[in-house]
Amino acid sequence: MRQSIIQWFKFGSPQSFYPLAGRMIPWFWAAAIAFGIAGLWISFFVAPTDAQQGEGYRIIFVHVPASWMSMFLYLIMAFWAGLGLALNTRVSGMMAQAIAPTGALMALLSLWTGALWGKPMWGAWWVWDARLTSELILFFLYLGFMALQAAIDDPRRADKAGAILALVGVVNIPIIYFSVKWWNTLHQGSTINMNKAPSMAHTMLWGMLLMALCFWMYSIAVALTRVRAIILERERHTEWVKHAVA
Amino acid sequence: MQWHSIDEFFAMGGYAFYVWGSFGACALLMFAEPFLAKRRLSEVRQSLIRERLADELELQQKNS
Amino acid sequence: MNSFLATVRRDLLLAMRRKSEVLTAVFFFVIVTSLFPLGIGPEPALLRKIAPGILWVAALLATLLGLPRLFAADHVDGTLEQMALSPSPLGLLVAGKILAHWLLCGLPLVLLAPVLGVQFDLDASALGILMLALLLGTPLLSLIGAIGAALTLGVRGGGVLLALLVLPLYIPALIFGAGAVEAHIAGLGAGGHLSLLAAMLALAVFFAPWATTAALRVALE
Amino acid sequence: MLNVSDLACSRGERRLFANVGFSLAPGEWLHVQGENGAGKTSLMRLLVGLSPADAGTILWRNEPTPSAEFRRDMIYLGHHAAVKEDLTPLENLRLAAALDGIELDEHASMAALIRLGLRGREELPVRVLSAGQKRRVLLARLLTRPAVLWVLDEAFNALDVSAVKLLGELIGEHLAVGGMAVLTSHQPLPVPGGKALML
Repeated sequence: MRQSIIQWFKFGSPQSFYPLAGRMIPWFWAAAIAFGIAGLWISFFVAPTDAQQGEGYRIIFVHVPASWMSMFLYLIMAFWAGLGLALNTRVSGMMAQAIAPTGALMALLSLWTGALWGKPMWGAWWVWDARLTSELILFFLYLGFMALQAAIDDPRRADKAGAILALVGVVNIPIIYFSVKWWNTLHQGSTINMNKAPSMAHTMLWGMLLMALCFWMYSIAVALTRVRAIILERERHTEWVKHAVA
Repeated sequence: MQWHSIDEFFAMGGYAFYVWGSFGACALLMFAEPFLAKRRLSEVRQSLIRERLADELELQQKNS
Repeated sequence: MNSFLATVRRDLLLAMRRKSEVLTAVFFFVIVTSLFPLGIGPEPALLRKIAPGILWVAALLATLLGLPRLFAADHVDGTLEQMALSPSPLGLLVAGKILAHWLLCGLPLVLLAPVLGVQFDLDASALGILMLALLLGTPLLSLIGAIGAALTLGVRGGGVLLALLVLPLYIPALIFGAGAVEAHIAGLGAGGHLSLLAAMLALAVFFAPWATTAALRVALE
Repeated sequence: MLNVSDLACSRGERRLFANVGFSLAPGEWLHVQGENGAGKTSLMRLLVGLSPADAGTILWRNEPTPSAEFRRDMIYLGHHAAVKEDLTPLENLRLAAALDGIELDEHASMAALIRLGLRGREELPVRVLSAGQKRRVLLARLLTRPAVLWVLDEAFNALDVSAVKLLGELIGEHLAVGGMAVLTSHQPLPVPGGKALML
């Protein structure tokens, strides 16, 4: 038991995590590209034309994975942040910091593709739909996290402050989602309901899953690349970094 | 396969702007982001290598 | 508990010595809400429709205006440090400061709301619901805002950052607060909205002082 | 009573000090010396529990700090004035005690202010007082807050000759009844005895 904890902390140290991340990155890239090619093939050549939405529905193959990832990544970011706060491991805060920009990018892509999908289907770039609105708020939460970390000079303090904010956000995200949903149904502004879409064909589901896996692998690869940079930036005055870069 | 020609594929049944706008934005940003992350990493590395060089030069000058 | 009341008393006493700072938020609330009819037009039906939203957004921004000062003065002169080292639990002192902030920045808005609501042609029962919603909602704004204020303490560009951090978290309060009055006007009954506001307030009363305390300890490191 | 061992601290990437250790028994005091930037204030902040140490342990009555007992037994006066400019010295003293959960009557607070030479200034707002007088308002807390361990960071700064002598006497009296003190300063202190720690 004791041994395994020590082992765990070993990988929790930047010194051993840096080369480990370096070895893992190419594998995640390979997986991302493989899943991406398969997913794109299904998206464009296997999945049939939708009876109602024509070819326009194909946006779903990037829109849904981006939305999923934006939410997953927030949870993972908060998990690392909370771990850092609880156990005071150095890598945790760096991971949270490395994930945030990718999460924000996914939220942005989700909003962008959502707008491009909404225009031909609903006739508007933006509707105050519950999902769209909470995605927008999620995007703001990411920006807030990044801005707070950037504004604090001492990295250890920045990690802790960011962790508290991320955890407060985790508590708030469900509250925000349900409040926005209720607000939206009360207003009855948009008559379009995404749930009414025709039951999804198997091929579509496969396409979406493969694309989601591609986005997963991509996110991990990018976050690991960024965490390597962050490790070097923060630990640049330690002995091991000088040897690692040689 | 539902496409009969390349043109038809790119036309996307009249939704070309929306479909390619979405996929294009994803491709662009998901190409740019790793590129930026990579550059950040190599910038730190460069500066670390420069620092090492400076250390070595300082040492040489001291010895000579 | 004594130290909690002592903190409230201390902050109120300090505010009384500097009345202008307290009045700024209240004036802001009054002026912003009065500007809207001038910008939109005097049509009573339209004003009734937008009243809850405008009063709530103005209340939200007025609360935000006072937030940067919540801990800043104590941080600069070192009294916050003394509080962190005090034998009394910091969470209790922080809760006292938040209550004082609400008494100074939130309660005046609740009391002024009916007067301003009349400008928007709201009837007596709608004004009552508005007051009740603000009474439940403004403490929530102070509690959530305190977390943001503690996180941005002593940070570059703290004021703008504070708005960026806190405003997204204010959305549920805004939705249910303004929604309560709207639902009442529409004849749907405000009970559901008000009880949800109360539930969120209960959650925040337990959670927010704890998170604020943790953030303050980080800021003092 | 106070046992400190292997304490290490860094600011950003710079290592300030490492392997700092000392212990204090009732009636003893420690003089922390060092150049500007050597980490005297950082050591004080570690000691009282404001910032976490990189390594090392601090034990108070054989318990790791910061415990509730330590908070009750310890008073820390740092660089900051830690007084409210808009309040009078009397209000400052009484509110600070109230926040600490201590009952402080009129008599005790007046006596403390008079001992520190603030006679006739009890009812003036602190902002009209001089820097040295503000410092004296803060120092009055040493008399109104019952604490065993005094941690005073540069407490002798901005004090005139008579105030330096007075503070020296206060510390002497505190030590005589079994108190302890940790002081920082560049110059020799008007307190006899004491251990020295060079950073």
